[in-house]
Amino acid sequence: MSKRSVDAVFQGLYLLTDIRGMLRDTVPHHHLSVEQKKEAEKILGKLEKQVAILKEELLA
Amino acid sequence: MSKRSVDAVFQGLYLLTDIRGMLRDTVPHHHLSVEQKKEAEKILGKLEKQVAILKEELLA
Amino acid sequence: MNCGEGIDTRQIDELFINLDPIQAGGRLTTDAMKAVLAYGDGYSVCDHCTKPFRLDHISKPPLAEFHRDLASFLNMDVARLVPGARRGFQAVASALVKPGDPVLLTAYSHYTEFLSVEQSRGMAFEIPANDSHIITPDGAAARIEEVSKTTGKTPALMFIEQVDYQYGNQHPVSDLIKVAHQYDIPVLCNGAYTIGIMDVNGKELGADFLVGSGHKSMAAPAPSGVLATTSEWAETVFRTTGIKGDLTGRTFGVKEVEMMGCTLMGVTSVGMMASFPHVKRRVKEFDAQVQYVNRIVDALLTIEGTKVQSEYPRKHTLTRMNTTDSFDTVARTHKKKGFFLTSALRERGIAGILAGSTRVWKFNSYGITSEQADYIAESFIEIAEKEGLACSR
Amino acid sequence: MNCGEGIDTRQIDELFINLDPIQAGGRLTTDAMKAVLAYGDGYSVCDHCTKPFRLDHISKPPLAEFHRDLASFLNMDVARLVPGARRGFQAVASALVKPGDPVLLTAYSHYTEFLSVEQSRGMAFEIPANDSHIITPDGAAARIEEVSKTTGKTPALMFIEQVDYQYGNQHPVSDLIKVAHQYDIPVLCNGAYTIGIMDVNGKELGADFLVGSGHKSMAAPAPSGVLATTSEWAETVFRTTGIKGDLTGRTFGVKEVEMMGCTLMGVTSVGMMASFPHVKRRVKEFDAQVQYVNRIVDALLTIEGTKVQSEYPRKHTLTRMNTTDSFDTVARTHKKKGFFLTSALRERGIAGILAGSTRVWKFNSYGITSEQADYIAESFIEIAEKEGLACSR
Repeated sequence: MSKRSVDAVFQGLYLLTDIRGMLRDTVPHHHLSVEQKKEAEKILGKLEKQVAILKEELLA
Repeated sequence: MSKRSVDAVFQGLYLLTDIRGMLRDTVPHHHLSVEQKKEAEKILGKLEKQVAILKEELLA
Repeated sequence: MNCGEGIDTRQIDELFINLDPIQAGGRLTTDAMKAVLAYGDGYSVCDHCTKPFRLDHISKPPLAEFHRDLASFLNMDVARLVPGARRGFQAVASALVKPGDPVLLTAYSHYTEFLSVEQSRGMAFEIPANDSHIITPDGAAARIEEVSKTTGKTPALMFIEQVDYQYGNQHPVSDLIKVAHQYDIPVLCNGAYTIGIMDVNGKELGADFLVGSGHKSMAAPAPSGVLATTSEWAETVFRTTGIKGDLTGRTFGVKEVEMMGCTLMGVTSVGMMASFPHVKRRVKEFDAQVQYVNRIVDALLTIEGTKVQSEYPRKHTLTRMNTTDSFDTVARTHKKKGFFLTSALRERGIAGILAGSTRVWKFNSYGITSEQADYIAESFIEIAEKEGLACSR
Repeated sequence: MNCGEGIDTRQIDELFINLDPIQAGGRLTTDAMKAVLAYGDGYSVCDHCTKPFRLDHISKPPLAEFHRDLASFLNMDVARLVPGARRGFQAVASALVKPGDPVLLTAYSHYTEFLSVEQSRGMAFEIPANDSHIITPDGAAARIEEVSKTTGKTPALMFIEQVDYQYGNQHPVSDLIKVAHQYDIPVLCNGAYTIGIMDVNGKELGADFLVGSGHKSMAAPAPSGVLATTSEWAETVFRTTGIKGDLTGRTFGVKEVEMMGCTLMGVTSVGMMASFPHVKRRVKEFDAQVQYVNRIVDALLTIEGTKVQSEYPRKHTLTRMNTTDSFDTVARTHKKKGFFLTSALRERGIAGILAGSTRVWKFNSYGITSEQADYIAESFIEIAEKEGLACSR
């Protein structure tokens, strides 16, 4: 089994949920503060890593 | 408001859910068929696009 | 974008400030969202269910601990999860009210409280409100006396709302309970608009039963809720089954009759539980929320002809306005008619007020930030001024 | 990986073939997963609720249509969503059973059916099973005669399981209902293990009430379910409220007493609805599922000493095995004791059988593929052979 890909799917879902939470916090204009932007950058960076793991695990 | 980023978050969540469904269908070994691999590749490609949109929208 | 055939993706809370009267306190925390996606499957919390096979005994996920924490959070002895506050009312009424029994409710009791009485075949009697839309101890005492006399029975149960759904007013629960207890009437305090939003202390209130709503005020999916009680009443409302299979001799362990056994076996209980640490923190920050709603109401009151029908200054975020003499005068000639107001709000990213309302309408600003409060306040004034209404700011 | 403080992410269905007896049919479809994440918030389906303000009238998301489709899918006249099958039993018992009324159940009735009788203060009488663990029309007739004589009353209601939770056996529902109707006894058919998995035709069965479970067999989150009935009985079990606020004169519109008004106002109803198109298709493919379970049972039966306690060949995927004379003989000396079997299965990526079971245990293979069926069958034999049990393949 590929526990690594399962973990990556959940991590990915959770990271996107964090972005979703950020969008909710900033309705209606979604103006992110400098800090929020930093946070979003970090989250999206991590998300890219999970996508890379999934490619590695599933497409190999 | 950034409807585009909201859509991207949901699209991203849905695409990861499709991958999750694929992992569920193939327990316990997650051996994907050629077709499933193709499908997974398509999904992960779309997912990368959504992540790119989010970067564009949120980090600009 | 669909999530299933013909089901549009819901994005209200991602795109708008949502002032919906019943939705504001039930919006999920991000932790709850994560829990919901991990525990969506039916019976998802039952993986590690062992003897005695009951939801509140499951330790992984930590439901047993959550049940204990909930009771202590409410300062009550015992708590159970229920599929919505209404199912808590139903359980208590079913256990306490016999056919023909008089039951006291208030002029602002929710329809589900009435339904629970109707289902138990009790007789409903309302305690009136005073002119300020508050249920008073004197009113309660007078009604108890009257109902006891006319029916020849002491009421079997009294329902009171800590904050009611019509005005969002706070009622003197502790004093109301004292009155009821003088007549030995047990009291169910309906905390659907308070538990999970404000600090609620059951023992301090003197409540025999406290009922809260997960989806209304505890940032949880529907249907969910909590019924908490004292050790004394737990024996009645959480009594375990005594029925037996007459041929097989089967008995059914520690399952509780009024709970119908286990209640929330998946996404609902885990959603509530994931939000709970946040809920415990947010009840301490309710004062800020009250400031924000007052800022919005104050802005609305600068619009000539506008009245607030809820108690003022506001003590709760659920608020009832009357704009018959302000926004409704615009509606009479506006090409969008009564829809101009909610449509103008929507253009500004504000949703949740019943579409078409310009006379009496409610909003609930729970969960907003200080900036959002200012933005909402400013938006109302902007709309009013644009439509030529006089504003006194 | 946590989803909320102290709540571990659940990955059973991503990592294992899950044979859990109660979970197999409640596993979400991917559409339901998407719906669950879009509609997680409390009261999420109420955005467009307008007059007459009832869940089954909401057209966006298409709950009104879903209610109609559900009734037609079951070939019944009216259907309502309920928070679990148990709440369907409760509604029917509450509407039909008066204190002291005799009620018929079967030797395999679920505990929640008993609880519904207990809550209505009825008296429970079981219809016995025959030696093949089937409830028979003759047995039912004899019991009706006997109970009517001893209690002096015709039973107010009869519960029957289409497929029971103990053996997963199919009972002759249509014939049982014919018997009950000869005595004018209304019948509730419990389809918790059939509705959403097998084709169920209420009118063909002659059922007065059909109850299904969303989280057990309709790929839906918990708690969810369906109660369907005929036009005749709808007037009783879905009667609308008649209670009135005696001072305010308030009435409560079309809210249904036994439903406690609206039932599933969010993630649960939308989850059910998102899975529904898939459910409609999958009931047509049940034969394949029956083939797969028989393949697994056949493999198990090649292990010397193994018995199947359910009817055989299997007609349903829920199956009860007895391995006291096979796997349990290993357990007696194995260093992992009774846990060797479930542990060996787990190592092979198979989960869901009660940990430590080696005597009588149940599994439910619903939802697997042909390849997975072979893999499970092979795994059991492999484990048996590894532990030195004789296999006749």
